[in-house]
Amino acid sequence: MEIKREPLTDLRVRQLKARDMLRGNLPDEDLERYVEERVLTTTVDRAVAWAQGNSLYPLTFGLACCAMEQIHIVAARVDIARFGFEAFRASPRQADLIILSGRVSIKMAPVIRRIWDQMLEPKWAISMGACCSSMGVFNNYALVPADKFMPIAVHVPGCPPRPEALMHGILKLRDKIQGNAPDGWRERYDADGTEEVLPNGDAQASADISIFKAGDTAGA
Amino acid sequence: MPDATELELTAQELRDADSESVLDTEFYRGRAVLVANPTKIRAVLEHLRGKGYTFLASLHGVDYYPDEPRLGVLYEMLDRTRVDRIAVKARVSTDHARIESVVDMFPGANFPEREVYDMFGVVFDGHPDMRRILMPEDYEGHPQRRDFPVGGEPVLFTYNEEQSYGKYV
Amino acid sequence: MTLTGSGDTEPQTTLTEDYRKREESITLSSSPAGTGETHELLTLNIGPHHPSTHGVLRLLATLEGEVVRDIKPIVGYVHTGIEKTAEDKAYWKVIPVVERMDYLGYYFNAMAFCGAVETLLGLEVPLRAQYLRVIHLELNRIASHLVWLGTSALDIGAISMFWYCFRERELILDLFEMSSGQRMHTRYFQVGGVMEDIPRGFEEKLRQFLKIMPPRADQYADLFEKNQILLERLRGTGIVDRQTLIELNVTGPLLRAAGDPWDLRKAHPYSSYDKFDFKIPVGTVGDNYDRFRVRHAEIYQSVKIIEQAIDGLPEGEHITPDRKVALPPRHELATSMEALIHHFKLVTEGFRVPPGEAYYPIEGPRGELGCFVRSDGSAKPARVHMRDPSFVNLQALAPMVKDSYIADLIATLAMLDPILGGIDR
Amino acid sequence: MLRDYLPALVFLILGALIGLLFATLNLIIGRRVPNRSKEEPYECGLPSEVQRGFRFGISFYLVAMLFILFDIEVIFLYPIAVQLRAFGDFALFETGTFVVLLMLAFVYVWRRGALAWK
Repeated sequence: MEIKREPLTDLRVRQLKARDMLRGNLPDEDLERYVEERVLTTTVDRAVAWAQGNSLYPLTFGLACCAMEQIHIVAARVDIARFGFEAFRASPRQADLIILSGRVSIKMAPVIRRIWDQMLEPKWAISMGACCSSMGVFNNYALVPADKFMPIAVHVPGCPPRPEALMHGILKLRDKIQGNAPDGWRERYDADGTEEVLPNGDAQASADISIFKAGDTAGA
Repeated sequence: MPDATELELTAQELRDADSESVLDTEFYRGRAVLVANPTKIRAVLEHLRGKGYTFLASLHGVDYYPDEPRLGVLYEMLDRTRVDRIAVKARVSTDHARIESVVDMFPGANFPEREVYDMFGVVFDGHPDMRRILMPEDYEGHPQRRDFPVGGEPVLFTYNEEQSYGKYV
Repeated sequence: MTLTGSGDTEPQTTLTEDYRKREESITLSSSPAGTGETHELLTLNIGPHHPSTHGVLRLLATLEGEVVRDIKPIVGYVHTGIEKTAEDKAYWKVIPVVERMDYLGYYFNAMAFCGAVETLLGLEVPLRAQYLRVIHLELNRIASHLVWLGTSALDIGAISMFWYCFRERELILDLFEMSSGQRMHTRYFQVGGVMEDIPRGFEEKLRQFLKIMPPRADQYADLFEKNQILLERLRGTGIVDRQTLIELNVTGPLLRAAGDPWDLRKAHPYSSYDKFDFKIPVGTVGDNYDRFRVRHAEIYQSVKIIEQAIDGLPEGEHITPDRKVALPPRHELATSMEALIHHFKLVTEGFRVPPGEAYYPIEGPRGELGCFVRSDGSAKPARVHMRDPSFVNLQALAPMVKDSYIADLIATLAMLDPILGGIDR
Repeated sequence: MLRDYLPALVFLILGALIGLLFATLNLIIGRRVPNRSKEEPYECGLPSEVQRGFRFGISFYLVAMLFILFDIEVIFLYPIAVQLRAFGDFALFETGTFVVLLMLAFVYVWRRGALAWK
């Protein structure tokens, strides 16, 4: 069911096309393509995205103090079951969301990378807490920020973040999955140019990271 | 806590048994410390155990960086009947960082000794499983030593962007 | 005859390949204990990511069928180099770093560190601050026992216990948030006392909590005692006699469950614990069921301590009046020049501690938590070491589970209540 | 006569069809991103150490056999339990002897200690 879908250019062109289509003076093959792009694709993609977004199966994965707050989102007050995410799966084969709750040490980094590889697509990762996103309070030899070795979808700030903050992070991930991602703070405050350029350029460092050399293991 | 005089008595007893087993005694803020000769550490601990200090509360390493001999191994002993605490300190230098293990006397010292080896590089002779416990198995260097860099990434501010860009602290 | 894993040698990514090479270094020297016939021994990884290891603990279990012959805990998967970072910070900046070690007993870490620095400074903490510290310590002990009770009952199968325990823990975290503004790692303890006095509504909210806690604890008991499967799983498993536990330097509820009433709050009272009367729950047999009963009874005792502390809360300073150590109150800055100088000195460089060493042990929820601080006269500690009870108690896991089933291993590990943040520091 | 078996047939075909559909749908539509670690068995996040030539202890086999034995017994009871009133009290005695016989077997196995894990 390979669906050919050329990118729609800008808004104005789409509006004019829609008006022609409504007035019926869109040429045949244009009409054909127009309908094909509109009707068929959006429903399949949106339906799949809607299903995935609303039924994330998180992995029972806790590292350190943030795991305590992660447990709290399952408890009674900030109940994750309201959004349908309460089925915590223990095995990476059945989970599609890994919440890195805690500090990632250089001994744990390859383990997390392996669990991430063993999770089945589509899969997302939330890096919860300051230690995971940016080595937080412990900027030292023993820690690795998570996005050095894993593609992270949502960073939840806080040390540890409140359960409601993690809940907000998961809901923001749901919006991201369903296509209408809320724009980040850079777009909202048009602060482009402040992107942190990593020393080795690409944000997703490859899986083979040289984490075991002494002394300069900083930043892995 | 044993007060200063009792500390001196204990030190004197140890010296009678073996002249150079106790090098020095320190008494500061109610804490009695016996500075023992690293080669005689087992005899000192055995003697203290005889006196009633049967519980080895803690065993940890300290790096006295500027003054030699640099690496210190501290044993916090506890006498549970009289609720007394006394500490024994053994100082070893970095190039000859070896000391006898006390795991057969205090089985609870197994993990702490491995941690002191892992963090400071003090090898405990006679330890059943002398391997690193906290760092990855093949990690070179002993992180807790004072000359080991704290590591971590330099926080990139606009003012130090150029000089600290890509370098590691 | 033990089979260590070599697995097939088809090409791997460089990461797993060198990881595999490194894993080779774990040699299993233990010979199978008394198996008689040549049974196959399976080396199984109950590894860092496992639902019932209460954190990233890796157990290398040598199994013979369902029976555990030997177990080797491998730790270090959440090692954060906290003691190294603490050497790089001013004294009052070390508190938030040290609090994150044992992340269920954060008030205890802060108390141990502040106690050690106060003995080094020879500082006397005002009585009101001591009482406030006791209140928060005991609340934190209840919260830590609730997490233990909730998650370990979850491991053994009594899933509903989890929701009951975390309902009360939310109330306790509300109290922490009220007094210090943050649920966890509150940094409420300062060297010399507590950060701020408790707000107005704190007292009657605390009394409200103290009124509902004992009946709620009875509910946990009903959930546990009437569940025959749970009792069957806990009674008679993981027994270790008192003498082995003392030789392994085990302290805390594990030792008290084996019948030894050793509790530092009674044996070596600190921070005005001698002014409260409370009992020390002690077990008899020393099996998993006793460990549950000891910790469960400690919840009631903690409630009793808090009641006496809040009733007898004395008036007075909430922190030491010595301006060299404690920040002057804000309103004083506008008027007095010395306050401004002290404030500036404390905020920029922090206070200096005369050179010396101190070891300050306190009774944490898992055992004796002692903080060793060495100062070299500067404003940064030269060495901070935390003697963590879980790190030493973990060594007692091997004798507890030798020749028992895997199911008992899971129950014993749950009742051991290891906190990997404290173990790996 | 064949006609009144038609609903059972349709039910069978539909069941098989739907089952097959669910089983294969995932393979057809699912996005496949193979990587080396994904093929390896999941072993708590570590490179797997599964030894090829490992033989399980005999006790596992024994427990499996006993389970099958007593499980089949329960399966036989289902149809009777559903239509007990229709079969009348003859079926009651029949199942009674059936259960008692198996109870004897159970007691024998229990006394021989096969249930206690060695």
